[in-house]
Amino acid sequence: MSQDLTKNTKVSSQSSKIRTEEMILNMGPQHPSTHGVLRLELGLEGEIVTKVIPHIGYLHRCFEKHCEAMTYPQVVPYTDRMDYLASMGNEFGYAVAMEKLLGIEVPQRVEYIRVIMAELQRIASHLVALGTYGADIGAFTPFLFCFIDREKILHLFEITCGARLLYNYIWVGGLSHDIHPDFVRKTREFIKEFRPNLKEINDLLTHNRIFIDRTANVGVLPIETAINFGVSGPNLRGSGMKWDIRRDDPYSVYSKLDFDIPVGKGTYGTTGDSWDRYFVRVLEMEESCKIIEQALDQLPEGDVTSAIPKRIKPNVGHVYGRVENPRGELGYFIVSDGSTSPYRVKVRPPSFVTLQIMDEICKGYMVADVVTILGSLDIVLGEIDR
Amino acid sequence: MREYFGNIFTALSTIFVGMKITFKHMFVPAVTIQYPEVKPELPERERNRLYVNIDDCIGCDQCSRACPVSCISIETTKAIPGEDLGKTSNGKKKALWVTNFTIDFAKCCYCQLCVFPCPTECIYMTDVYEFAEYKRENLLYDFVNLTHDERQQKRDNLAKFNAEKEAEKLKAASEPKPEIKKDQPEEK
Amino acid sequence: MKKAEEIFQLLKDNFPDQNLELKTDQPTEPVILIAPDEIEKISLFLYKNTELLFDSLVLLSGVDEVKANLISVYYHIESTSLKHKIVLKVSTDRNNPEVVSVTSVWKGADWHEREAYDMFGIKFTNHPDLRRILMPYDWEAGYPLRKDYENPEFYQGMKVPY
Amino acid sequence: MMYDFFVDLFGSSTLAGIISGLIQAFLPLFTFILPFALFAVWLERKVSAHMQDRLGPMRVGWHGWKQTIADILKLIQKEDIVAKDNDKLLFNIAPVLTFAGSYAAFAAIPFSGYFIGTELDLGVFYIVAVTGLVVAGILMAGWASNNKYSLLGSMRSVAQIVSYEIPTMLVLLSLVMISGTMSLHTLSEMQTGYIWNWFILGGPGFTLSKFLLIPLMFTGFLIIYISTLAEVNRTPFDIPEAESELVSGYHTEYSGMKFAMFFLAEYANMFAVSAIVAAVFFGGYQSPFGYLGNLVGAEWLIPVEQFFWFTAKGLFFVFVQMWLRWTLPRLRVDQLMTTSWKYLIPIAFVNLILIGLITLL
Repeated sequence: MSQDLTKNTKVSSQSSKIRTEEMILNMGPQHPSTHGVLRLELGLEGEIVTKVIPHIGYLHRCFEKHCEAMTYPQVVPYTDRMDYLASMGNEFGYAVAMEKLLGIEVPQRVEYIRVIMAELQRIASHLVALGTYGADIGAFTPFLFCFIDREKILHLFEITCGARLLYNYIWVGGLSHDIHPDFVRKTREFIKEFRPNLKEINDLLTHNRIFIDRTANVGVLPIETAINFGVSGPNLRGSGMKWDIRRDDPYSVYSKLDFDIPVGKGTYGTTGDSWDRYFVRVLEMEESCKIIEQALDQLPEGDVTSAIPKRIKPNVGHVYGRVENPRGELGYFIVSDGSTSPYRVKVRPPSFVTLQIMDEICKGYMVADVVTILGSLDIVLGEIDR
Repeated sequence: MREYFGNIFTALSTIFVGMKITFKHMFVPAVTIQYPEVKPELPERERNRLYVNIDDCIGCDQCSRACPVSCISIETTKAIPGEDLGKTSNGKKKALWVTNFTIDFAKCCYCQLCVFPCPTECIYMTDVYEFAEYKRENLLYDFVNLTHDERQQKRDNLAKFNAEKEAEKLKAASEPKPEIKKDQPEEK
Repeated sequence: MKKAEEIFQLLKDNFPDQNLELKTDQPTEPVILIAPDEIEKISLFLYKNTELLFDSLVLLSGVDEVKANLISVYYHIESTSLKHKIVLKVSTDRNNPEVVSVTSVWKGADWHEREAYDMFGIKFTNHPDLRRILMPYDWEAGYPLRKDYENPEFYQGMKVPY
Repeated sequence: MMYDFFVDLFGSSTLAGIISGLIQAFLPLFTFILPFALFAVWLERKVSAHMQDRLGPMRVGWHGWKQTIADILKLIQKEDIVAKDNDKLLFNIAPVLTFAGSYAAFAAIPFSGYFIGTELDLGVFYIVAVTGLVVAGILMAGWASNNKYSLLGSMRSVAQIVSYEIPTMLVLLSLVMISGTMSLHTLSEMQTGYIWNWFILGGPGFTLSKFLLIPLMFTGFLIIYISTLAEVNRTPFDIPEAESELVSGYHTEYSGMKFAMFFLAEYANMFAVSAIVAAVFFGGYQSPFGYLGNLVGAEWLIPVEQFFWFTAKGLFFVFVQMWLRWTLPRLRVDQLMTTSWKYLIPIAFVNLILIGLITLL
């Protein structure tokens, strides 16, 4: 590390009399707005950022190594712990990949319940993204308003599978429990309550002039850069790209459901700025509500555990299964050697890919903007470090 | 010029809208509860501390094998012939003394994977969530209702029985061959 | 939208002297095997060719094939405009794994390659900043995702298996 | 009075002078500023809690009113951590200086017609000048901490306070032009009587100029309120201690009682600036509708009522400060400068000129 410091400590030639040095500011691993244990090494000229070097790995829990010692069903609780704000999505991705590898058809009811859960999880995850983004920028109240609504979703999960954060609910070939008898009614009630609450958050934060000033035209991510870096999910859509795995590579029953893919339009600034990325999430929550309502209407009857294999022992081969997680494309690359435990599990964590662009889009902005940009990317360190 | 006053207007009006919302919320009843006095209502499927009904346990070790974090450790001792262990509540015959059944809740990840394979439904999750401890050792729960001496006695019984059998086998080994084959499956 | 066979044929036509191989016996994904030195060239072609336009590297994963004494790298690439995808595979010697970096084609490969280096010790030549990424920078006990990896007793004076 | 008593007691006028001076200096601290700061911290917590559908502190005393007392007791007991590379002298002086700045401002604040620390002819000027001391304290704290976050925070703070003093001064100047005095006591006395005599409603008298002044006075009030918000580092201008960027800015390295001094200074300052706003625009300690004391013929009631009205007005503005804090995000440092130099200062200046023209009428 010390090499980097000396290499980049350059004397600027702007004014010949005053000798200025680049200041290295170490942001994190303990910092209120790095969204976990991320360390950013910032080079500063005054308050202007000249470089950002992210250092990750503080939360490394050897997920991939662990998987090699687990049987296939035992991996599911471990996937929960990657993106801990979207555990349902993680399990869904693993189930999709494994079912592709095993060639299992799962019952329709299972697929619908999975979609409902994944979309509820998407709302919950985006609520945290919105709330923490507000808190990053200094508005603390929307954070708690968001958490009130998230709490209701967590309650829905709790009545279904008994856990609030780490569910172990979506299994390979099925679900651990059928939904609770009250689930459908409570979900409908939640969506009815949620829509006005979302409008309130919009009034309080999204369209607030100070918020717009802080986020519009900050951290503009051009669409070509985003694709070249492999950025996905709301961050890519914020740049104006209509790309959604749910639509472009449909899995489960998403092809039967009708929903829009919101994209950033540069309402208050340039397309692909922080505000666009933020607002795509707001719009996505509304789309998720629409999906949940349709899925609840179409929910078929049936057994949810019938297709769960007694013993999972796939053939030799490898598979890449992916889903649209709240943070983007979550993929599992599973290599099987024909035994009961995976030979290799490699995860494509959306945040891991997204965090790479920090240096690209932070240059020339201020320290406060680094926080804004990092917040708008909505990373979860649990899945970056795995 | 128009933009200048437009900025002032939007700034003030959006601030005013925001203030209206927060003011309204001052009169909304709180959603939080005073926790230790008021407890949250837990749904029926709540997944918290595991409980093992040891009377029903047949010592099949399935939960231990399903556990992804290896927090369940089971030691079983075969019952010697003549001992009657009774039946479980769903009619399975017990053939093993469970001499050790500990769950380390410091390791447990509350995934419920151990609950499903249990043939007698004797391991299940309860809604007890207040069991923090100052020492990790205290989180090691022992579910066996036998005393230390009783466990040792079971082990000794088996060892004695095995020794007797071994002696018998040795005696048999000195005799003609076919009888050994007969003994082997029992030994498993 | 092109099928794997078509993509393979296109590659074959443009790189006649290359030792390319299409494997479709895998249950779900067809794989094109490429030599480790040529991956950058072929990637650039896949990226630039107007019929292919593979503009996005989805995933780069190392796999330790200990039985064959090989270390392989899988590239899952995708075209966001033409919506087709393909898997490339590169196998290299396990004792001295070296692969040409594709960061000049897809910038997103940067951290993926660092991770593969961190976990398998694959040296990506031409990589701008090949350091460890998830493990500590001064981790000296080898590459953890290799099948024969063993934890060290001590790291910086701290006992590792606690 | 106190002086005479001590002269009798000690027989020495010097010693008596020192002791009575000390007592007079510390009396407001223990009778008003400390209790107020404790109350304000509690209020802040409760206001924020209720705005966020929470309960806030509920355990210590009724609705947790003793919570801040417990907190201060805790802070006093805490270890005073001084890092190895801190500039020890500056590090220790900084909190004292910051607190002194906000504390000294209370000397000239007219709590009632009868109770006022020192009746300065330059009251307005004095308060603005003495709160400038806070800047020095903050800069010292940031520099002496030898911490990059603290340094950034304190530099931001200095830039902010210096730029926002200008609109504050311009608005106060316009008031001085109307009233012809800089004494807060005289200013308050001028607004005596009823609500329509307040300067926010054009000041005393019923002339054409009064009605012309009303919109200008509202503008002036908004400007001074916004800029005082910035001067006391409250949201949306809390960038010196922006907790999401700079952890907590200039007081990151402080702990224990020194941190408590910064903390108290912040809340004392909140009241000080609210008091100025109340004194110059909202009739100071004057009741909006006559005095009960006059009505029942109890003269002694009037100072009490005046004190009540003044604190109530001050507290109301403190409440609005909190309300804003829990509603708004914070600005960036360049936007902060834009707000001051491009919006507040030109408008305040035009306002000043217009008020000057009207007073010529």
